[in-house]
Amino acid sequence: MNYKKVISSILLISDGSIDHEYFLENFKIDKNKLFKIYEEVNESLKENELGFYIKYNEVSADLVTSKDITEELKNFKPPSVLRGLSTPALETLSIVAYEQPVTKLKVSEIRGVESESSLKTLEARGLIEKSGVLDIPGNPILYSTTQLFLEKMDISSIDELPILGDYFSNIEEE
Amino acid sequence: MNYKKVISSILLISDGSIDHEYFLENFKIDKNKLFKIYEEVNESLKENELGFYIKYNEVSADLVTSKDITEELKNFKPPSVLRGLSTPALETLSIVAYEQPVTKLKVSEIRGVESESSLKTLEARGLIEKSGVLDIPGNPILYSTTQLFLEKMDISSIDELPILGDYFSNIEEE
Amino acid sequence: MEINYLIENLKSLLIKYSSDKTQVEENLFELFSSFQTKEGNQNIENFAEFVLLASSLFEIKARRMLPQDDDVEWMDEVEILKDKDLAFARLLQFRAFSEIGIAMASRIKNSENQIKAFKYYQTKSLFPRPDVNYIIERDKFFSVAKEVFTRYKTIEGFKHIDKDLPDLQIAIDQFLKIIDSRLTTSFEEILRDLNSSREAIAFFLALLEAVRWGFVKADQDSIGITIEKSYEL
Repeated sequence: MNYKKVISSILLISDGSIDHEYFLENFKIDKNKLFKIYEEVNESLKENELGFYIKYNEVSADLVTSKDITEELKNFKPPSVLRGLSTPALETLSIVAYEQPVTKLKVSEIRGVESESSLKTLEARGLIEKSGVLDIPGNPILYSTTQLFLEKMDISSIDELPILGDYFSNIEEE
Repeated sequence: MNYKKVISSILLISDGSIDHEYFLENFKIDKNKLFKIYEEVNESLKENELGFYIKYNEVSADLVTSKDITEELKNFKPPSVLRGLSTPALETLSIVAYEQPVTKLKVSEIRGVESESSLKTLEARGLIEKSGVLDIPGNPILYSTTQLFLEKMDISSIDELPILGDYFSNIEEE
Repeated sequence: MEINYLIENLKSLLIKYSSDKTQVEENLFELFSSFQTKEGNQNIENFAEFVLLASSLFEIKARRMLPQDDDVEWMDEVEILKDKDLAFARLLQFRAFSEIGIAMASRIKNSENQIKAFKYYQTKSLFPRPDVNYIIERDKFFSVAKEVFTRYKTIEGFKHIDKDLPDLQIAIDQFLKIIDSRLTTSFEEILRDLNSSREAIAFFLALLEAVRWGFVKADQDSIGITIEKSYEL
Protein backbone atom coordinates (compact mmCIF):
# COMPACT_ATOMS: atom_id res chain seq x y z
CA MET A 1 0.00 0.00 0.00
CA ASN A 2 1.08 3.52 -0.69
CA TYR A 3 1.02 4.84 2.85
CA LYS A 4 1.86 8.39 1.87
CA LYS A 5 -1.16 8.52 -0.40
CA VAL A 6 -3.63 6.88 1.94
CA ILE A 7 -2.51 8.68 5.09
CA SER A 8 -2.55 12.09 3.44
CA SER A 9 -6.06 11.56 2.12
CA ILE A 10 -7.38 10.23 5.41
CA LEU A 11 -6.03 13.36 7.07
CA LEU A 12 -7.83 15.41 4.41
CA ILE A 13 -11.28 13.94 4.94
CA SER A 14 -11.12 13.30 8.65
CA ASP A 15 -13.27 15.32 10.95
CA GLY A 16 -10.63 16.82 13.19
CA SER A 17 -7.19 15.43 14.00
CA ILE A 18 -6.38 11.73 13.89
CA ASP A 19 -4.58 9.89 16.66
CA HIS A 20 -1.33 8.26 15.54
CA GLU A 21 -2.65 5.16 17.22
CA TYR A 22 -5.24 4.81 14.47
CA PHE A 23 -2.60 4.56 11.74
CA LEU A 24 -0.26 2.40 13.80
CA GLU A 25 -2.98 -0.16 14.42
CA ASN A 26 -4.52 -0.19 10.98
CA PHE A 27 -1.33 -0.15 8.94
CA LYS A 28 0.84 -2.18 11.30
CA ILE A 29 3.64 0.35 11.11
CA ASP A 30 5.66 1.82 13.96
CA LYS A 31 5.74 5.41 15.13
CA ASN A 32 9.11 6.14 13.52
CA LYS A 33 7.85 5.04 10.17
CA LEU A 34 4.65 7.04 10.61
CA PHE A 35 6.50 10.23 11.53
CA LYS A 36 8.77 9.66 8.55
CA ILE A 37 5.72 9.53 6.30
CA TYR A 38 4.40 12.76 7.80
CA GLU A 39 7.74 14.38 7.16
CA GLU A 40 7.87 13.12 3.58
CA VAL A 41 4.41 14.55 2.92
CA ASN A 42 5.43 17.84 4.49
CA GLU A 43 8.59 18.07 2.42
CA SER A 44 6.61 17.50 -0.76
CA LEU A 45 4.07 20.12 0.20
CA LYS A 46 6.73 22.63 1.10
CA GLU A 47 8.89 22.08 -1.96
CA ASN A 48 5.88 22.54 -4.19
CA GLU A 49 4.71 25.62 -2.37
CA LEU A 50 1.33 24.33 -1.34
CA GLY A 51 -0.20 26.31 1.48
CA PHE A 52 -0.72 23.54 4.03
CA TYR A 53 1.10 20.83 5.95
CA ILE A 54 0.63 17.99 8.43
CA LYS A 55 0.78 19.39 11.90
CA TYR A 56 1.41 16.73 14.52
CA ASN A 57 2.33 16.39 18.16
CA GLU A 58 2.95 13.37 20.35
CA VAL A 59 -0.65 12.21 20.07
CA SER A 60 -2.30 13.19 16.82
CA ALA A 61 -1.98 14.76 13.37
CA ASP A 62 -4.06 16.94 11.06
CA LEU A 63 -3.74 18.88 7.82
CA VAL A 64 -3.67 22.62 8.52
CA THR A 65 -2.85 25.78 6.58
CA SER A 66 0.53 27.48 6.98
CA LYS A 67 0.74 30.47 9.25
CA ASP A 68 2.28 32.73 6.63
CA ILE A 69 -0.93 33.01 4.60
CA THR A 70 -3.32 33.76 7.44
CA GLU A 71 -4.15 37.18 6.03
CA GLU A 72 -5.14 35.81 2.63
CA LEU A 73 -7.41 33.21 4.19
CA LYS A 74 -9.30 35.50 6.49
CA ASN A 75 -12.55 35.15 4.54
CA PHE A 76 -12.48 31.45 5.26
CA LYS A 77 -11.51 31.61 8.86
CA PRO A 78 -14.18 30.08 11.07
CA PRO A 79 -15.43 32.28 13.89
CA SER A 80 -13.08 32.23 16.84
CA VAL A 81 -14.00 30.08 19.79
CA LEU A 82 -13.13 33.18 21.83
CA ARG A 83 -15.56 35.45 20.03
CA GLY A 84 -17.33 37.58 22.59
CA LEU A 85 -15.83 35.76 25.57
CA SER A 86 -15.48 38.24 28.40
CA THR A 87 -12.50 38.60 30.71
CA PRO A 88 -14.46 36.84 33.49
CA ALA A 89 -15.01 33.86 31.18
CA LEU A 90 -11.28 33.75 30.37
CA GLU A 91 -10.44 33.89 34.06
CA THR A 92 -12.79 31.00 34.65
CA LEU A 93 -11.23 29.07 31.78
CA SER A 94 -7.76 29.49 33.21
CA ILE A 95 -8.94 28.32 36.63
CA VAL A 96 -10.58 25.21 35.17
CA ALA A 97 -7.47 24.53 33.08
CA TYR A 98 -5.07 24.63 35.99
CA GLU A 99 -7.24 23.32 38.80
CA GLN A 100 -9.10 20.61 36.93
CA PRO A 101 -11.14 18.69 37.80
CA VAL A 102 -12.73 21.51 39.72
CA THR A 103 -16.17 22.31 41.13
CA LYS A 104 -18.21 25.43 40.50
CA LEU A 105 -17.79 26.34 44.16
CA LYS A 106 -14.02 26.23 43.98
CA VAL A 107 -14.00 28.37 40.84
CA SER A 108 -16.35 30.87 42.46
CA GLU A 109 -14.22 30.92 45.57
CA ILE A 110 -11.05 31.67 43.68
CA ARG A 111 -12.69 34.36 41.58
CA GLY A 112 -14.62 35.79 44.48
CA VAL A 113 -17.81 35.87 42.43
CA GLU A 114 -20.51 33.42 41.43
CA SER A 115 -19.23 31.70 38.32
CA GLU A 116 -22.12 29.66 37.03
CA SER A 117 -22.80 31.71 33.93
CA SER A 118 -19.13 31.78 32.93
CA LEU A 119 -18.95 28.00 33.30
CA LYS A 120 -22.09 27.61 31.20
CA THR A 121 -20.73 29.87 28.50
CA LEU A 122 -17.47 27.92 28.37
CA GLU A 123 -19.33 24.64 28.31
CA ALA A 124 -21.56 25.82 25.47
CA ARG A 125 -18.40 26.78 23.57
CA GLY A 126 -17.07 23.27 24.05
CA LEU A 127 -13.98 24.47 25.93
CA ILE A 128 -14.90 22.77 29.21
CA GLU A 129 -17.14 19.83 30.10
CA LYS A 130 -18.61 18.09 33.08
CA SER A 131 -16.17 15.34 33.92
CA GLY A 132 -17.67 13.72 36.98
CA VAL A 133 -18.84 14.46 40.48
CA LEU A 134 -16.97 14.96 43.71
CA ASP A 135 -17.42 12.17 46.22
CA ILE A 136 -18.74 14.34 49.03
CA PRO A 137 -22.30 15.02 50.19
CA GLY A 138 -24.22 16.84 47.49
CA ASN A 139 -21.97 15.39 44.81
CA PRO A 140 -20.92 18.67 43.21
CA ILE A 141 -20.16 18.48 39.50
CA LEU A 142 -16.54 18.54 38.43
CA TYR A 143 -15.44 20.48 35.36
CA SER A 144 -12.46 19.79 33.12
CA THR A 145 -11.16 21.17 29.86
CA THR A 146 -11.99 19.37 26.61
CA GLN A 147 -10.10 17.97 23.64
CA LEU A 148 -11.12 21.13 21.75
CA PHE A 149 -9.40 23.21 24.42
CA LEU A 150 -6.16 21.24 23.95
CA GLU A 151 -6.37 21.69 20.19
CA LYS A 152 -6.99 25.39 20.53
CA MET A 153 -4.11 25.73 22.98
CA ASP A 154 -1.98 23.75 20.57
CA ILE A 155 -0.93 21.17 23.15
CA SER A 156 -1.49 17.43 23.31
CA SER A 157 -2.27 17.08 27.01
CA ILE A 158 -2.90 19.32 29.98
CA ASP A 159 0.53 18.36 31.27
CA GLU A 160 1.88 20.62 28.54
CA LEU A 161 0.21 23.72 29.92
CA PRO A 162 2.87 26.26 30.78
CA ILE A 163 3.89 26.24 34.42
CA LEU A 164 2.00 28.96 36.26
CA GLY A 165 5.14 30.75 37.24
CA ASP A 166 6.17 31.22 33.63
CA TYR A 167 3.29 33.55 33.00
CA PHE A 168 4.31 36.12 35.53
CA SER A 169 7.52 35.64 37.36
CA ASN A 170 7.13 39.30 38.29
CA ILE A 171 4.41 38.89 40.88
CA GLU A 172 6.79 37.80 43.60
CA GLU A 173 8.89 40.86 43.18
CA GLU A 174 6.01 43.17 43.90
CA MET B 1 0.86 36.83 -3.84
CA ASN B 2 1.72 33.18 -4.20
CA TYR B 3 -1.50 32.05 -5.90
CA LYS B 4 -0.64 28.40 -5.81
CA LYS B 5 -0.18 28.52 -2.08
CA VAL B 6 -3.27 30.56 -1.33
CA ILE B 7 -5.64 28.83 -3.74
CA SER B 8 -4.58 25.35 -2.68
CA SER B 9 -5.15 26.16 0.96
CA ILE B 10 -8.50 27.85 0.35
CA LEU B 11 -9.60 24.68 -1.39
CA LEU B 12 -8.32 22.70 1.59
CA ILE B 13 -10.40 24.52 4.18
CA SER B 14 -13.52 25.31 2.19
CA ASP B 15 -16.81 23.70 3.10
CA GLY B 16 -17.76 22.40 -0.32
CA SER B 17 -16.51 23.48 -3.72
CA ILE B 18 -15.46 27.01 -4.53
CA ASP B 19 -16.75 28.84 -7.60
CA HIS B 20 -13.97 29.92 -9.96
CA GLU B 21 -15.67 33.29 -9.86
CA TYR B 22 -14.48 33.75 -6.30
CA PHE B 23 -10.81 33.45 -7.28
CA LEU B 24 -11.22 35.44 -10.48
CA GLU B 25 -12.80 38.35 -8.65
CA ASN B 26 -10.65 38.33 -5.58
CA PHE B 27 -7.30 37.70 -7.20
CA LYS B 28 -7.91 39.59 -10.47
CA ILE B 29 -6.70 36.73 -12.60
CA ASP B 30 -8.33 35.23 -15.67
CA LYS B 31 -9.75 31.78 -16.06
CA ASN B 32 -6.78 30.49 -18.10
CA LYS B 33 -4.40 31.50 -15.40
CA LEU B 34 -6.62 29.96 -12.72
CA PHE B 35 -6.88 26.63 -14.52
CA LYS B 36 -3.13 26.67 -15.02
CA ILE B 37 -2.71 27.05 -11.27
CA TYR B 38 -5.07 24.14 -10.63
CA GLU B 39 -3.02 22.04 -13.04
CA GLU B 40 0.24 23.03 -11.42
CA VAL B 41 -1.10 22.04 -8.00
CA ASN B 42 -2.37 18.76 -9.40
CA GLU B 43 0.96 17.96 -10.98
CA SER B 44 2.75 18.59 -7.71
CA LEU B 45 0.28 16.43 -5.83
CA LYS B 46 0.51 13.62 -8.33
CA GLU B 47 4.29 13.65 -8.65
CA ASN B 48 4.61 13.46 -4.90
CA GLU B 49 2.03 10.74 -4.56
CA LEU B 50 -0.35 12.56 -2.28
CA GLY B 51 -3.82 11.09 -2.13
CA PHE B 52 -5.89 14.03 -3.31
CA TYR B 53 -6.26 16.49 -6.19
CA ILE B 54 -8.21 19.52 -7.35
CA LYS B 55 -11.32 18.36 -9.13
CA TYR B 56 -12.85 21.11 -11.22
CA ASN B 57 -15.46 21.65 -13.88
CA GLU B 58 -16.59 24.78 -15.71
CA VAL B 59 -18.05 26.31 -12.57
CA SER B 60 -16.19 25.31 -9.44
CA ALA B 61 -13.31 23.41 -7.85
CA ASP B 62 -12.70 21.32 -4.74
CA LEU B 63 -9.88 19.32 -3.23
CA VAL B 64 -10.98 15.68 -3.28
CA THR B 65 -9.42 12.29 -2.62
CA SER B 66 -7.97 10.42 -5.61
CA LYS B 67 -10.15 7.79 -7.19
CA ASP B 68 -7.47 5.11 -7.13
CA ILE B 69 -7.47 4.89 -3.35
CA THR B 70 -11.23 4.78 -2.86
CA GLU B 71 -11.01 1.09 -2.02
CA GLU B 72 -8.37 1.60 0.65
CA LEU B 73 -10.33 4.44 2.15
CA LYS B 74 -13.38 2.27 2.40
CA ASN B 75 -11.42 -0.16 4.50
CA PHE B 76 -9.99 2.56 6.67
CA LYS B 77 -12.84 4.80 7.50
CA PRO B 78 -11.34 7.81 9.20
CA PRO B 79 -12.27 7.79 12.85
CA SER B 80 -14.18 10.70 14.22
CA VAL B 81 -12.72 12.65 17.05
CA LEU B 82 -16.12 13.40 18.49
CA ARG B 83 -17.24 9.86 19.00
CA GLY B 84 -20.11 10.89 21.17
CA LEU B 85 -21.89 14.13 20.67
CA SER B 86 -20.41 17.04 22.54
CA THR B 87 -22.63 19.36 24.56
CA PRO B 88 -22.49 22.05 21.85
CA ALA B 89 -23.55 19.48 19.26
CA LEU B 90 -26.35 18.20 21.49
CA GLU B 91 -27.54 21.74 22.11
CA THR B 92 -27.60 22.42 18.39
CA LEU B 93 -29.31 19.14 17.66
CA SER B 94 -32.02 19.82 20.21
CA ILE B 95 -32.70 23.25 18.74
CA VAL B 96 -32.96 21.85 15.22
CA ALA B 97 -35.22 19.08 16.49
CA TYR B 98 -37.63 21.40 18.25
CA GLU B 99 -37.51 24.41 15.96
CA GLN B 100 -37.20 22.75 12.57
CA PRO B 101 -36.97 23.86 9.88
CA VAL B 102 -34.54 26.40 11.28
CA THR B 103 -31.75 28.62 9.97
CA LYS B 104 -28.18 28.75 11.22
CA LEU B 105 -28.83 32.28 12.47
CA LYS B 106 -31.77 31.25 14.61
CA VAL B 107 -29.80 28.37 16.08
CA SER B 108 -26.91 30.70 16.88
CA GLU B 109 -29.34 33.17 18.41
CA ILE B 110 -30.91 30.62 20.70
CA ARG B 111 -27.58 29.17 21.76
CA GLY B 112 -25.99 32.56 22.04
CA VAL B 113 -22.93 31.43 20.09
CA GLU B 114 -21.97 30.94 16.47
CA SER B 115 -23.15 27.43 15.63
CA GLU B 116 -21.78 26.75 12.17
CA SER B 117 -19.33 24.06 13.14
CA SER B 118 -21.88 22.20 15.25
CA LEU B 119 -24.31 22.20 12.33
CA LYS B 120 -21.55 20.85 10.10
CA THR B 121 -20.74 18.12 12.58
CA LEU B 122 -24.37 17.07 12.83
CA GLU B 123 -24.81 17.21 9.08
CA ALA B 124 -21.69 15.13 8.53
CA ARG B 125 -23.07 12.55 10.95
CA GLY B 126 -26.33 12.46 9.03
CA LEU B 127 -28.43 13.67 11.97
CA ILE B 128 -29.60 16.85 10.28
CA GLU B 129 -29.88 17.92 6.66
CA LYS B 130 -30.51 20.97 4.55
CA SER B 131 -34.23 20.98 3.92
CA GLY B 132 -34.78 24.14 1.93
CA VAL B 133 -34.22 27.86 2.01
CA LEU B 134 -36.11 30.63 3.72
CA ASP B 135 -37.91 32.96 1.36
CA ILE B 136 -36.29 36.16 2.56
CA PRO B 137 -33.37 38.15 1.13
CA GLY B 138 -30.20 36.07 1.25
CA ASN B 139 -32.19 32.84 1.20
CA PRO B 140 -30.71 31.35 4.35
CA ILE B 141 -30.56 27.56 4.41
CA LEU B 142 -33.05 25.70 6.58
CA TYR B 143 -32.02 22.66 8.56
CA SER B 144 -34.19 19.77 9.69
CA THR B 145 -33.54 16.47 11.42
CA THR B 146 -33.20 13.29 9.36
CA GLN B 147 -34.61 9.81 9.41
CA LEU B 148 -31.39 8.70 11.11
CA PHE B 149 -32.12 11.08 13.95
CA LEU B 150 -35.55 9.52 14.44
CA GLU B 151 -33.94 6.09 14.45
CA LYS B 152 -31.35 7.12 16.99
CA MET B 153 -34.04 8.61 19.19
CA ASP B 154 -36.17 5.54 18.65
CA ILE B 155 -39.23 7.51 17.62
CA SER B 156 -41.17 7.42 14.37
CA SER B 157 -41.86 11.11 13.88
CA ILE B 158 -40.76 14.37 15.40
CA ASP B 159 -44.25 14.79 16.83
CA GLU B 160 -43.23 12.15 19.33
CA LEU B 161 -40.59 14.37 20.89
CA PRO B 162 -41.69 15.13 24.43
CA ILE B 163 -43.18 18.55 24.89
CA LEU B 164 -40.77 20.76 26.71
CA GLY B 165 -43.60 22.42 28.56
CA ASP B 166 -43.23 25.98 29.65
CA TYR B 167 -39.75 26.31 28.33
CA PHE B 168 -40.72 25.74 24.80
CA SER B 169 -44.22 27.19 24.55
CA ASN B 170 -43.13 30.54 25.89
CA ILE B 171 -40.62 31.03 23.18
CA GLU B 172 -43.19 31.13 20.46
CA GLU B 173 -45.05 33.85 22.26
CA GLU B 174 -42.02 36.06 22.32
CA MET C 1 -22.18 65.95 29.18
CA GLU C 2 -23.87 62.97 30.76
CA ILE C 3 -20.95 60.78 29.93
CA ASN C 4 -18.55 63.21 31.54
CA TYR C 5 -20.59 63.12 34.68
CA LEU C 6 -20.51 59.36 34.69
CA ILE C 7 -16.79 59.27 34.14
CA GLU C 8 -16.34 61.70 37.02
CA ASN C 9 -18.33 59.38 39.20
CA LEU C 10 -16.39 56.35 38.13
CA LYS C 11 -13.19 58.19 38.82
CA SER C 12 -14.24 58.87 42.36
CA LEU C 13 -15.08 55.24 42.75
CA LEU C 14 -11.64 54.34 41.56
CA ILE C 15 -9.44 56.87 43.21
CA LYS C 16 -11.19 58.38 46.18
CA TYR C 17 -11.40 55.06 47.82
CA SER C 18 -12.46 55.20 51.37
CA SER C 19 -12.85 52.37 53.81
CA ASP C 20 -16.02 54.17 54.76
CA LYS C 21 -18.58 52.15 52.90
CA THR C 22 -21.03 55.00 52.69
CA GLN C 23 -18.71 56.89 50.37
CA VAL C 24 -18.85 54.11 47.81
CA GLU C 25 -22.55 53.73 48.33
CA GLU C 26 -23.14 57.41 47.79
CA ASN C 27 -21.19 57.34 44.60
CA LEU C 28 -23.17 54.42 43.31
CA PHE C 29 -26.41 56.03 44.39
CA GLU C 30 -25.54 59.17 42.48
CA LEU C 31 -24.56 57.14 39.48
CA PHE C 32 -27.86 55.32 39.42
CA SER C 33 -29.86 58.46 40.17
CA SER C 34 -28.38 60.04 37.12
CA PHE C 35 -29.86 57.26 35.02
CA GLN C 36 -33.26 57.73 36.53
CA THR C 37 -33.36 61.41 35.72
CA LYS C 38 -32.75 60.49 32.12
CA GLU C 39 -36.22 59.07 31.84
CA GLY C 40 -37.13 57.93 28.38
CA ASN C 41 -33.60 58.30 27.18
CA GLN C 42 -33.13 56.74 23.80
CA ASN C 43 -29.61 55.81 24.67
CA ILE C 44 -30.81 53.50 27.36
CA GLU C 45 -28.68 50.71 25.89
CA ASN C 46 -25.53 52.73 26.29
CA PHE C 47 -26.48 53.47 29.82
CA ALA C 48 -27.26 49.87 30.53
CA GLU C 49 -23.81 49.04 29.29
CA PHE C 50 -22.44 51.73 31.49
CA VAL C 51 -24.22 50.42 34.55
CA LEU C 52 -22.76 47.05 33.77
CA LEU C 53 -19.27 48.46 33.53
CA ALA C 54 -19.81 50.56 36.62
CA SER C 55 -20.83 47.51 38.55
CA SER C 56 -17.79 45.63 37.26
CA LEU C 57 -15.62 48.47 38.43
CA PHE C 58 -17.38 48.43 41.73
CA GLU C 59 -16.77 44.72 41.94
CA ILE C 60 -13.08 45.16 41.27
CA LYS C 61 -13.10 47.90 43.80
CA ALA C 62 -14.82 45.72 46.29
CA ARG C 63 -12.18 43.08 45.86
CA ARG C 64 -9.56 45.61 46.91
CA MET C 65 -7.57 44.86 43.81
CA LEU C 66 -6.23 48.34 43.51
CA PRO C 67 -3.17 49.46 45.36
CA GLN C 68 -4.10 52.14 47.85
CA ASP C 69 -2.07 54.95 49.30
CA ASP C 70 1.17 54.32 51.07
CA ASP C 71 -0.43 53.13 54.26
CA VAL C 72 -1.44 49.83 52.60
CA GLU C 73 -4.90 50.06 53.90
CA TRP C 74 -6.06 46.86 52.31
CA MET C 75 -3.75 44.83 54.50
CA ASP C 76 -5.73 45.93 57.51
CA GLU C 77 -8.85 44.80 55.87
CA VAL C 78 -7.49 41.44 54.96
CA GLU C 79 -6.67 41.10 58.64
CA ILE C 80 -10.34 41.25 59.40
CA LEU C 81 -10.85 38.03 57.55
CA LYS C 82 -10.51 34.92 59.65
CA ASP C 83 -7.69 33.47 57.70
CA LYS C 84 -5.43 36.21 56.48
CA ASP C 85 -3.02 33.98 54.68
CA LEU C 86 -5.73 32.18 52.85
CA ALA C 87 -7.30 35.43 51.77
CA PHE C 88 -3.97 36.71 50.55
CA ALA C 89 -3.26 33.50 48.70
CA ARG C 90 -6.62 33.77 47.01
CA LEU C 91 -5.97 37.32 46.05
CA LEU C 92 -2.73 36.31 44.41
CA GLN C 93 -4.41 33.30 42.89
CA PHE C 94 -7.12 35.47 41.41
CA ARG C 95 -4.64 37.94 39.98
CA ALA C 96 -2.73 35.05 38.52
CA PHE C 97 -5.68 33.44 36.82
CA SER C 98 -6.96 36.70 35.52
CA GLU C 99 -3.67 37.29 33.77
CA ILE C 100 -3.31 33.70 32.63
CA GLY C 101 -6.77 33.86 31.09
CA ILE C 102 -5.59 36.66 28.86
CA ALA C 103 -2.32 34.89 28.05
CA MET C 104 -4.26 31.76 27.13
CA ALA C 105 -6.59 33.75 24.93
CA SER C 106 -3.71 35.15 22.91
CA ARG C 107 -2.29 31.68 22.52
CA ILE C 108 -5.62 30.37 21.28
CA LYS C 109 -5.96 33.28 18.86
CA ASN C 110 -2.55 32.47 17.50
CA SER C 111 -3.30 28.79 16.99
CA GLU C 112 -6.55 29.68 15.23
CA ASN C 113 -4.45 31.24 12.49
CA GLN C 114 -3.90 27.73 11.25
CA ILE C 115 -7.10 26.53 9.69
CA LYS C 116 -7.91 22.85 9.50
CA ALA C 117 -8.93 20.92 6.44
CA PHE C 118 -12.67 20.58 6.28
CA LYS C 119 -13.55 17.82 3.83
CA TYR C 120 -15.53 15.51 6.04
CA TYR C 121 -18.54 15.80 3.76
CA GLN C 122 -16.59 13.86 1.16
CA THR C 123 -16.89 10.74 3.23
CA LYS C 124 -20.56 10.78 2.32
CA SER C 125 -19.73 9.65 -1.18
CA LEU C 126 -17.24 7.13 0.14
CA PHE C 127 -19.54 5.54 2.65
CA PRO C 128 -23.32 5.29 2.44
CA ARG C 129 -23.61 6.95 5.79
CA PRO C 130 -20.92 8.28 8.09
CA ASP C 131 -20.12 5.31 10.22
CA VAL C 132 -19.53 7.00 13.50
CA ASN C 133 -20.20 5.11 16.65
CA TYR C 134 -22.28 7.20 18.92
CA ILE C 135 -25.54 6.99 20.71
CA ILE C 136 -27.88 9.75 21.66
CA GLU C 137 -28.84 9.39 25.25
CA ARG C 138 -32.47 10.38 25.27
CA ASP C 139 -32.49 11.72 28.79
CA LYS C 140 -29.39 13.77 28.19
CA PHE C 141 -30.79 15.04 24.92
CA PHE C 142 -33.95 16.27 26.59
CA SER C 143 -32.22 17.78 29.56
CA VAL C 144 -29.88 19.67 27.22
CA ALA C 145 -32.88 20.82 25.18
CA LYS C 146 -34.65 21.99 28.29
CA GLU C 147 -31.58 23.82 29.49
CA VAL C 148 -30.90 25.56 26.23
CA PHE C 149 -34.46 26.78 25.84
CA THR C 150 -34.63 27.88 29.44
CA ARG C 151 -31.49 29.84 28.85
CA TYR C 152 -32.98 31.35 25.73
CA LYS C 153 -36.03 32.37 27.71
CA THR C 154 -33.88 34.16 30.21
CA ILE C 155 -31.32 35.28 27.70
CA GLU C 156 -31.78 38.91 28.73
CA GLY C 157 -30.25 37.88 32.02
CA PHE C 158 -26.87 37.06 30.65
CA LYS C 159 -26.74 38.77 27.32
CA HIS C 160 -23.77 40.73 28.56
CA ILE C 161 -21.64 37.63 28.29
CA ASP C 162 -21.62 37.87 24.54
CA LYS C 163 -22.23 41.55 24.31
CA ASP C 164 -19.86 43.29 22.04
CA LEU C 165 -18.10 45.31 24.67
CA PRO C 166 -15.04 47.30 23.72
CA ASP C 167 -12.12 44.95 23.28
CA LEU C 168 -10.29 45.35 26.54
CA GLN C 169 -7.14 43.67 25.30
CA ILE C 170 -6.82 46.14 22.43
CA ALA C 171 -7.50 49.04 24.76
CA ILE C 172 -4.84 47.78 27.18
CA ASP C 173 -2.31 47.42 24.37
CA GLN C 174 -3.05 50.92 23.10
CA PHE C 175 -3.05 52.33 26.56
CA LEU C 176 0.34 50.83 27.40
CA LYS C 177 1.70 52.06 24.08
CA ILE C 178 0.68 55.60 24.97
CA ILE C 179 2.22 55.28 28.42
CA ASP C 180 5.41 53.90 26.90
CA SER C 181 5.71 56.86 24.59
CA ARG C 182 4.72 59.58 27.06
CA LEU C 183 5.94 58.02 30.33
CA THR C 184 3.80 60.50 32.22
CA THR C 185 0.36 61.60 31.15
CA SER C 186 -3.09 62.09 32.54
CA PHE C 187 -6.34 60.34 31.99
CA GLU C 188 -7.85 63.57 30.75
CA GLU C 189 -5.11 63.88 28.16
CA ILE C 190 -5.80 60.38 26.91
CA LEU C 191 -9.54 61.08 26.77
CA ARG C 192 -8.92 64.07 24.54
CA ASP C 193 -7.61 61.83 21.77
CA LEU C 194 -10.59 59.48 21.86
CA ASN C 195 -13.63 59.63 19.65
CA SER C 196 -16.37 57.85 21.53
CA SER C 197 -17.65 57.11 24.98
CA ARG C 198 -17.10 53.42 24.28
CA GLU C 199 -13.42 54.04 23.77
CA ALA C 200 -13.34 56.11 26.94
CA ILE C 201 -14.86 53.25 28.87
CA ALA C 202 -12.41 50.79 27.35
CA PHE C 203 -9.48 53.03 28.24
CA PHE C 204 -10.78 53.51 31.73
CA LEU C 205 -10.93 49.76 32.17
CA ALA C 206 -7.49 49.51 30.60
CA LEU C 207 -6.23 51.99 33.17
CA LEU C 208 -7.68 49.86 35.95
CA GLU C 209 -6.08 46.74 34.56
CA ALA C 210 -2.74 48.46 34.10
CA VAL C 211 -2.81 49.73 37.67
CA ARG C 212 -3.81 46.32 38.86
CA TRP C 213 -0.92 44.68 37.07
CA GLY C 214 1.47 47.29 38.30
CA PHE C 215 2.37 48.58 34.85
CA VAL C 216 1.46 52.12 35.80
CA LYS C 217 0.85 54.23 38.85
CA ALA C 218 -2.16 56.49 39.00
CA ASP C 219 -2.75 59.41 41.33
CA GLN C 220 -5.63 61.77 41.54
CA ASP C 221 -5.29 65.40 42.45
CA SER C 222 -7.53 68.41 41.97
CA ILE C 223 -6.77 68.51 38.26
CA GLY C 224 -7.38 64.90 37.36
CA ILE C 225 -5.72 61.52 37.25
CA THR C 226 -1.98 61.53 36.66
CA ILE C 227 -0.65 58.35 35.16
CA GLU C 228 2.96 57.37 35.37
CA LYS C 229 4.82 54.42 33.95
CA SER C 230 5.92 52.03 36.64
CA TYR C 231 9.49 50.76 36.51
CA GLU C 232 9.18 48.25 39.28
CA LEU C 233 8.37 45.31 37.05
